[in-house]
Amino acid sequence: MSDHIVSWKVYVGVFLALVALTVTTVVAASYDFGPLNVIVALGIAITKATLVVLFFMHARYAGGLTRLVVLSGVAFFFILVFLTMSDYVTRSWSLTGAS
Amino acid sequence: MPEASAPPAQGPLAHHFANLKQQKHAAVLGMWVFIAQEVLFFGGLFATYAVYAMKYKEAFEAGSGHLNWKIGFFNTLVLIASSLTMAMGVHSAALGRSRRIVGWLLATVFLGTVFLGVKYFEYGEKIAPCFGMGAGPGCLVPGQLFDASVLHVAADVAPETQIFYSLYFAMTGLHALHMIVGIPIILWIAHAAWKGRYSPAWHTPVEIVGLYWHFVDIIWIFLFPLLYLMGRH
Amino acid sequence: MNQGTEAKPMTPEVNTLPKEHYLNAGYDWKSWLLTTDHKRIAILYLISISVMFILGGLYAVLIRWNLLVPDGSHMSAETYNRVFTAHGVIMVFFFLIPSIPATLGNFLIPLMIGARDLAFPRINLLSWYVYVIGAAFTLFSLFSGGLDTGWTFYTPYSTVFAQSNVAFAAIGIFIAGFSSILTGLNFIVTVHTMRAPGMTWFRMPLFVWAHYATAIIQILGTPVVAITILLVALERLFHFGFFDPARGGDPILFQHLFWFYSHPAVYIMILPSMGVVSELITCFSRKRIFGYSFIAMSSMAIAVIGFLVWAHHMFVSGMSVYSAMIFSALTYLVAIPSAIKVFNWTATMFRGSISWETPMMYVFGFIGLFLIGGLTGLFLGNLGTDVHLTDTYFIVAHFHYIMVGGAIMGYLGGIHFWWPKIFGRKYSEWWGRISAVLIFVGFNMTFLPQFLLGYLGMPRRYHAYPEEFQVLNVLSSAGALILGIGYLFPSLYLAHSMVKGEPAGNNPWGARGLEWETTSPPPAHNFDQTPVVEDEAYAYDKAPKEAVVA
Amino acid sequence: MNQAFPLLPEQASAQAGEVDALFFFIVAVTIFFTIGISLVILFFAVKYRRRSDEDRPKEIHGSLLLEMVWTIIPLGIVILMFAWGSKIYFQMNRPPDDAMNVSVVGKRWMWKLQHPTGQREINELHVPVGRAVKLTITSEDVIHSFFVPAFRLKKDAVPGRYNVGWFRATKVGSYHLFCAEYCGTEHSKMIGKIVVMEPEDYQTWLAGGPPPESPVVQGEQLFTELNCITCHRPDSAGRGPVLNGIFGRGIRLASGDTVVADEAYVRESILNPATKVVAGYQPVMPTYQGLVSEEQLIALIAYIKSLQIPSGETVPVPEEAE
Repeated sequence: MSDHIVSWKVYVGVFLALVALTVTTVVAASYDFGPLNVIVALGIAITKATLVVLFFMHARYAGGLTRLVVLSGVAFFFILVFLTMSDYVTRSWSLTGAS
Repeated sequence: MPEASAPPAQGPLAHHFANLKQQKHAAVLGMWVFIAQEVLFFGGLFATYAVYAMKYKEAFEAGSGHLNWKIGFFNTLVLIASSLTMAMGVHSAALGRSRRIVGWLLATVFLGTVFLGVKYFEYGEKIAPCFGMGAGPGCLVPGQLFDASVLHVAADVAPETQIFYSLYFAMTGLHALHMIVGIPIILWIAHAAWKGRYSPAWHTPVEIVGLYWHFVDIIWIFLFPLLYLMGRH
Repeated sequence: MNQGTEAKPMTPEVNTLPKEHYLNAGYDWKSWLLTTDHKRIAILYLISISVMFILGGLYAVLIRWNLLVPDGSHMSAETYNRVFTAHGVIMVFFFLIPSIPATLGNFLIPLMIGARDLAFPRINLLSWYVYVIGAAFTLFSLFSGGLDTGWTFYTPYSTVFAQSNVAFAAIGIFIAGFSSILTGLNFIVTVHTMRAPGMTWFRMPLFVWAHYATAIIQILGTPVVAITILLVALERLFHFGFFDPARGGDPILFQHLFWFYSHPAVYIMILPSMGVVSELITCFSRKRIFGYSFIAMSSMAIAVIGFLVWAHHMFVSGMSVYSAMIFSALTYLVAIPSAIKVFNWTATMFRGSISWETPMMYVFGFIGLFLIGGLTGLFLGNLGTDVHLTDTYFIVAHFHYIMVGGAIMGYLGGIHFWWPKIFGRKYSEWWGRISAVLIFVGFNMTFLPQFLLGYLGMPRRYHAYPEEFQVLNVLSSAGALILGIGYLFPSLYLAHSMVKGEPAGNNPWGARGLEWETTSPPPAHNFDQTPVVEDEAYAYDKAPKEAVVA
Repeated sequence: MNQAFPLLPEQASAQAGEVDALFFFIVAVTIFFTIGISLVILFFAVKYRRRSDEDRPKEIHGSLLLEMVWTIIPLGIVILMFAWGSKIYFQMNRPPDDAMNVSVVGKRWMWKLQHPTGQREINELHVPVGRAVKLTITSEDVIHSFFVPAFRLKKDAVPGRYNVGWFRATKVGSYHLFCAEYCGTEHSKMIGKIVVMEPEDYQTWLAGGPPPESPVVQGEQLFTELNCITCHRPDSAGRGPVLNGIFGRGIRLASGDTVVADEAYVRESILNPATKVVAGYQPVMPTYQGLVSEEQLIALIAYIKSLQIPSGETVPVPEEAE
């Protein structure tokens, strides 16, 4: 949607950032942060994905509509995951548990 | 605007659009909406992953630990690089440099093919033992032939590692399928660029195939840590 | 709106068809099968979904015939299971989901917003081919070994135990899903980018709003069921173990993923129907809609909240009690926007000028049946009563009231309303009203007894049943006969109208809206001049009197 | 129940009356709105019918006040319904402590039931009137659903897990038991009956027939036959944790988490022993997946439940966590 022309240097910069983050995630994975492992891995992945969406896919320069479309896709994915998880996480909080 | 009664299609402008700007807006928005759809398409698999990763933590770590993270790491770099070349292709298109578009798109195709080639060997390693070619244990294709002995897990965790490998094949397979669909389309657009069909005013096909390719890259950005790194620590 | 176009000379006594229109723009097979005209694609869809409706209807006849006797001696259990599965799969995936969007929506959205076509005409055609291929796969499965899983494909029955052709049907439904996604994508982009000058968001007909909301569900819901059904096929063919407890899988997870789409899918069926009702009720009350923005926003609210309620299908599955409470509360929230619509429609009629023509008869029918269908939903979103009623005939009756009483009444009302626009000809008003009444009576007779059956405890999908349920079942089957005859009439008099009907003129109902400002049938390019919109939707108070000639 | 044309289902459990009260409340709301709105529409349709083609009604655009009214009133009604329904649902999912435990296994196409005293029944369940009965429901193959309309009771039988339901029969008689979740060819034949008897009749019924082995006794035999006894010894010398008195208590796991040793945990520990290993023990136990049937599992669980700490002894129960 954008006719916004970005300097090629921006792309190379984003690429280098992505490489650096990939290395970070590999290094981070060799340490055990306990339950934080997943959060660290996903946090880095989300950062990388955001960089790709904003710069490579030009969402940064696009209108609000594009952002709305992207966000609704992501929001409905979270609805799917969170509401499904609401069952799995609370299942063991059984009312009948120990008797 | 109101005067035109179905103007004859001229150049890239389709008959039902008033002008190129409208056509471009529609095409790019269409691709974004398609990507939103794709998010939910892969989303079903990611949700499945989330449920089982929580339920079968140990099996998932064992399964993930057995995957070769170096291969995954290499492929991640290849795919990120292909995203860069794609972005540069779109950049060249916006500047109207047709020959450069072709060059960048071919580089993207090359990197995509490298990725798929690596994937081919990675799959082969897991599939070969199922058919007696690699001989011996280690068939990691889910199903009756699945054999978890190479994973060194307790006997009762073994069936659960099968879920991990089911997800591994479903997710990476679907991702690879998206690349296999994307590569011919990129070649087709490179061909059109070679013929000089694109200009700074109209290069939307390059732009939307770029969006698609970047999206495929994003999926991998999530697959890499979830599949390859969960069992490393 | 544009009064200049309205004032075109229109002979009051004898209408004639325009010399050139989209129907006579070409007669060879290519001009149909390779067309990119949204109006012709709508006709292609109309034909294919009508075939599916007849097929699904025949299966319904077999079901009601079998249930006449308690011992189920009319057919074997294997056959019966295949019959009700075929009925469900065909009606849900190949009739109801495409019904209004792919026919009326496809035909009318560009006309209503003053565009020459949808944004992606070729993708529109592609969606029809995808639909046909998906249907071919599914029909092949139904006729070669059949399918006996029920339309819900519950695991592990479908993945491990079923002795029928599950994989083929699953692939067919997977493919057909993309037809729905492509249609939705086209609508969203069209509404955003193709509106005529002056057609602001809040001047759009509510029919377009309803389809916009529907498209959101199609785009964000369908892919999830597509991937889920694909996993079922993978599990069936290659023994992946996603949902098989013997391999560590969880069958309840399948239900979550399945209903994430399949509950909102009900709104794919009912929202367009509500859009139709908003158009019809204004035209036949000759009034603006009461509370335009509330109706428009309630469509959007239904589309979004509709995604948050799916697990009310699973209250007895052993899911978490706490999670069940969340879903029950959210389910009750989605009742509110539906209620808002009904109240606003009723208020629209207040002090109107109401005529009782065939499409309006369907509107009366729709509101009555949708009220019952919607309100009986309160029993099923309720944690206390759902336990007893779920998986009984109460459910069957409830969703038929929504999907047949709601969606199909709206569909038929819409077809009757826009028929003169689509084919340029009138149909017999007398037969139209008779059939509408027959359908309404037959429908209630078929499905009201089923509420009682369900409350008494008759489970659904039973091939044979205890004797005390027979009286109600016979009553229901008798109603189905009347309903079937009711559906037969329109197919006859509409077919007659297509050939011999009197030309209708551009605007036989005196309706407002851009689609009535072009000829009937419209020209291939829709409008001679791109219309410019100056009024709000349904500006019946501004209609020039002379244009309103019946 | 053998009435030719019943209009209301029988109420034969403590729960039935409560469900029906809510049911009829919603029926009243449904009828009120259906009839009310339909009458208004018919009234409008007649009163404001088009008298001449020249009719041009005055425009009314809407009313914020009305919109608020018909948003808030329905909202209030549905909140009431939600709260009422949730209360009943909680009761349905919370069996009383004194309930007698009946195990239910669904199998295509029959119901296999077992009494706490060991009697087995197929497609029939005899219960005493007035006594709470807790059902532990599972399935051997596909999903079934245990449905007794007269008790307003329904619970899915899901393979691989235990679901719990309960009822307290209030009326002597014989009631339908249906399978409500479609399970294949003979789904409609997977029906049986619940026979509710006077307590003394129930005792007589129990006494009839061959003297059964209680699940505890069967479980004890299995415990020996499967060599569980070699590792799980009543003293702390075994390689596995001591099981005496373990049931119903919080257990600390090797992973640091805590679980309650309920039916689901014991079942999981038999089938997937390495998943949740008790802290301080090695994951050496082999899986019994495929070696024990659902009914044998139930017997084993019953036996483990019955194991009490011998009086006067303090057995080193695996680190207790509650």
